[in-house]
Amino acid sequence: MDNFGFLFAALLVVWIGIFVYIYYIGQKLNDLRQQLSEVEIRENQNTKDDQ
Amino acid sequence: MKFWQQVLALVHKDLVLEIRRKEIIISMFVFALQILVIFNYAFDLRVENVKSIGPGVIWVSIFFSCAVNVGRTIFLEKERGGWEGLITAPLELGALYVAKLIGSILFMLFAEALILPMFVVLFNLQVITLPIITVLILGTIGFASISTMFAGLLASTRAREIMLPVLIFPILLPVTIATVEATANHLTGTTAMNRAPWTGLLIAFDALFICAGYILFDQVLEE
Amino acid sequence: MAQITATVQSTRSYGWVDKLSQVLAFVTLPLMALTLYMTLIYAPTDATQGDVQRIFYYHVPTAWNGFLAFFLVFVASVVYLFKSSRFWDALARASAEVGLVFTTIMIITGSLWGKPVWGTWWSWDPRMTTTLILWFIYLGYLMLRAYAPSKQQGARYAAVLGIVGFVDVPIVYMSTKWWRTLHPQQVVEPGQVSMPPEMLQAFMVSLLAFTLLFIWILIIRTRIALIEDELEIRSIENG
Amino acid sequence: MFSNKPSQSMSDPVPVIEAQGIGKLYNRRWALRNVNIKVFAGERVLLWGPNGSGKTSLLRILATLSRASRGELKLFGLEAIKYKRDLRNRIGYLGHNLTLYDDLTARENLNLYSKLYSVKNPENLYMPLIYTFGLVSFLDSRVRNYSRGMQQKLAIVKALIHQPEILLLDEPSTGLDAESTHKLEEVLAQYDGTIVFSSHDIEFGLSVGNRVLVLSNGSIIADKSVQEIDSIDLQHPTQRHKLTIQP
Repeated sequence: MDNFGFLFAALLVVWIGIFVYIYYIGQKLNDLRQQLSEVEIRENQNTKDDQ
Repeated sequence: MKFWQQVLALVHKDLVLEIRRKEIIISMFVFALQILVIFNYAFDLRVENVKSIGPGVIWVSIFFSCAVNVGRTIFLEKERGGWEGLITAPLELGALYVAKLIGSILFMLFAEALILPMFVVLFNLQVITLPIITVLILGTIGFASISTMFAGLLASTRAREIMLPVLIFPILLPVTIATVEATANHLTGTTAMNRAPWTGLLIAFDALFICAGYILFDQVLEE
Repeated sequence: MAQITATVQSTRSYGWVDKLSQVLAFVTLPLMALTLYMTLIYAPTDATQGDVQRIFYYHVPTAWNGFLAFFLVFVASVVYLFKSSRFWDALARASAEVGLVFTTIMIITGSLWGKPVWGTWWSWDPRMTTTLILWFIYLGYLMLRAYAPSKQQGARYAAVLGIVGFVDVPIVYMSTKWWRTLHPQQVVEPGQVSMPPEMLQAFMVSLLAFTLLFIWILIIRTRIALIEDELEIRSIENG
Repeated sequence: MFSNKPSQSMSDPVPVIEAQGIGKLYNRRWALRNVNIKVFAGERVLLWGPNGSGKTSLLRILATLSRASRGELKLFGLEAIKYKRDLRNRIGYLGHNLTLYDDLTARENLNLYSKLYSVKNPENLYMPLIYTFGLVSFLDSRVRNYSRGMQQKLAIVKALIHQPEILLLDEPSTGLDAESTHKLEEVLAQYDGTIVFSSHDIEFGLSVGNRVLVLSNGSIIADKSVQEIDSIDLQHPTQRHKLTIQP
């Protein structure tokens, strides 16, 4: 039975789908962490300024 | 007691407003009628196939026109009515939901009472029978229970007119299937043995989502 | 300034979550590799369906996790409506998105399996229809959040949809099942009744791998949602 | 940070309104920040401040119409969120949106709301007000045909229909002519509950109010009795040094 093509397509969908999604959320997490630490640094400076 | 007094006052108000504004029922009817005409040409309804396609045509036309129009009983309230006034009133939990539900059911039944005779006339198929009317009423209640809840939810949301059908059609799939199949069963005279318990399914759906709406509507009202 | 730190609880440590997701990553990635080996080489080729039967090792675990995700949306929505805490909302939001990804994969793989076996991409089988409806409901769920006038309102509205949508699932399933008995179709299920032990082992490994993968992704996604909330609150505080 | 001390001496130990640390997010900015207020029975509190200072947001939260993003609100000593349904019976609210149905007559509107508030014999309550505001000959015409000022007066009657203990009025004198404004002052003087209201009309505000809260950018920057304040101050609410009470 020659239906390997369908299996191959399905595997592509599964693996590429999952890896693209993981890559996407990984990037987003790094990006947000970066932003958060920037905000924190800024806030710490502000606190020093206040004192 | 107080609960039903409030519900009655709200339903009465909606009916009076509809009689004076004539905004919802008429557009429901005209919309449904136009879909009937479009379906006739899309599917070439003839004597041979009208019994198998007819039920779907009736229900799709009714559901589409109601999905477009039924949310307006609530949207209009937000736009130029007393939404805030109703929220600041000491309404009992869910009274507003029940009132809007009853209003929507009445509007839909009224529009259906106009559209069914038109269907009989245009397609020469007798659908005004007691079993089909029962299915119609149960289906309408189920449709209204969901659409009222989601119209409340969408009242202050962007793109609410589009979002209402997008949200309610998937949830209403059981109602669509049950009403179409039950109507078809009655038209083709399928023996009771071969029938799935569509009426039971509709009753269960109605009961479940009226309760859900009654409980959850409170969450929807707040800002 | 003191007011900001008191209210935002910024410096809350997520240390143990980081550890857990690291551990999960270390376990999941080799397990995924093992899954690849087990499902493609270790498990024997199915006699009747051929290679395409191997899709089943991926289709069913993604399906299971998709449903698990939507169950979590339901639970988190109920808790959120009672407690209004940001965490449960973030979990619901994350779970809906991850569930949508898994369900999309499941629908596509199911289709790719159906074409050679049933001869059709789509069969309106009750499970497929129910999945498709779920997919629509949770797509609507994410749209509803995007269109809501405020984040708080979006969270509450979405919670209502998360509850109603989930409660609807069994009814959708029943109705499509009864509908199918009236419109008979070919009945070949993706799973086999009697599976050789190698197939069963491959399936169990795959199920475990995908479930751990799901949990790992869900943790990351929930953290993203929480950080997003926090950044938004801070930008408002400071701006 | 700011004084919570009410400017009036009070007999009732439980404040009618007690807000602590109220914050409200609106369109990604704080419409209210850390608002603390205590209002005691019988006080008439004027909320004063420029557009966008948070007056409307505060009134909507006090009316339980919108939920504070942060902080706690107690009305009559009860948690507002928990007991909102019982509390709403005791609150009358008039917002920018008049919540009248324009295709109903004035009488139908009033009767609808009196049923929602379970008021018996509402005519006895609203007819005197209808006479005072000179609306009696329009009672059976649709609100659609009312002028803005008439609608405003009708909405005020509606807010009073269930004899609330707290009256929350957002710009009640909007659209009213001098005579009607004067009538409104009289009506509010006879009302024996607590009033919190906002106004841009300084004469009206100082004649009705006996305590002034000055809002700026979502915060209360001053809390004074009318005697302590002279109207020139209020013309420049941003001049903090004149208004802020030093602790």
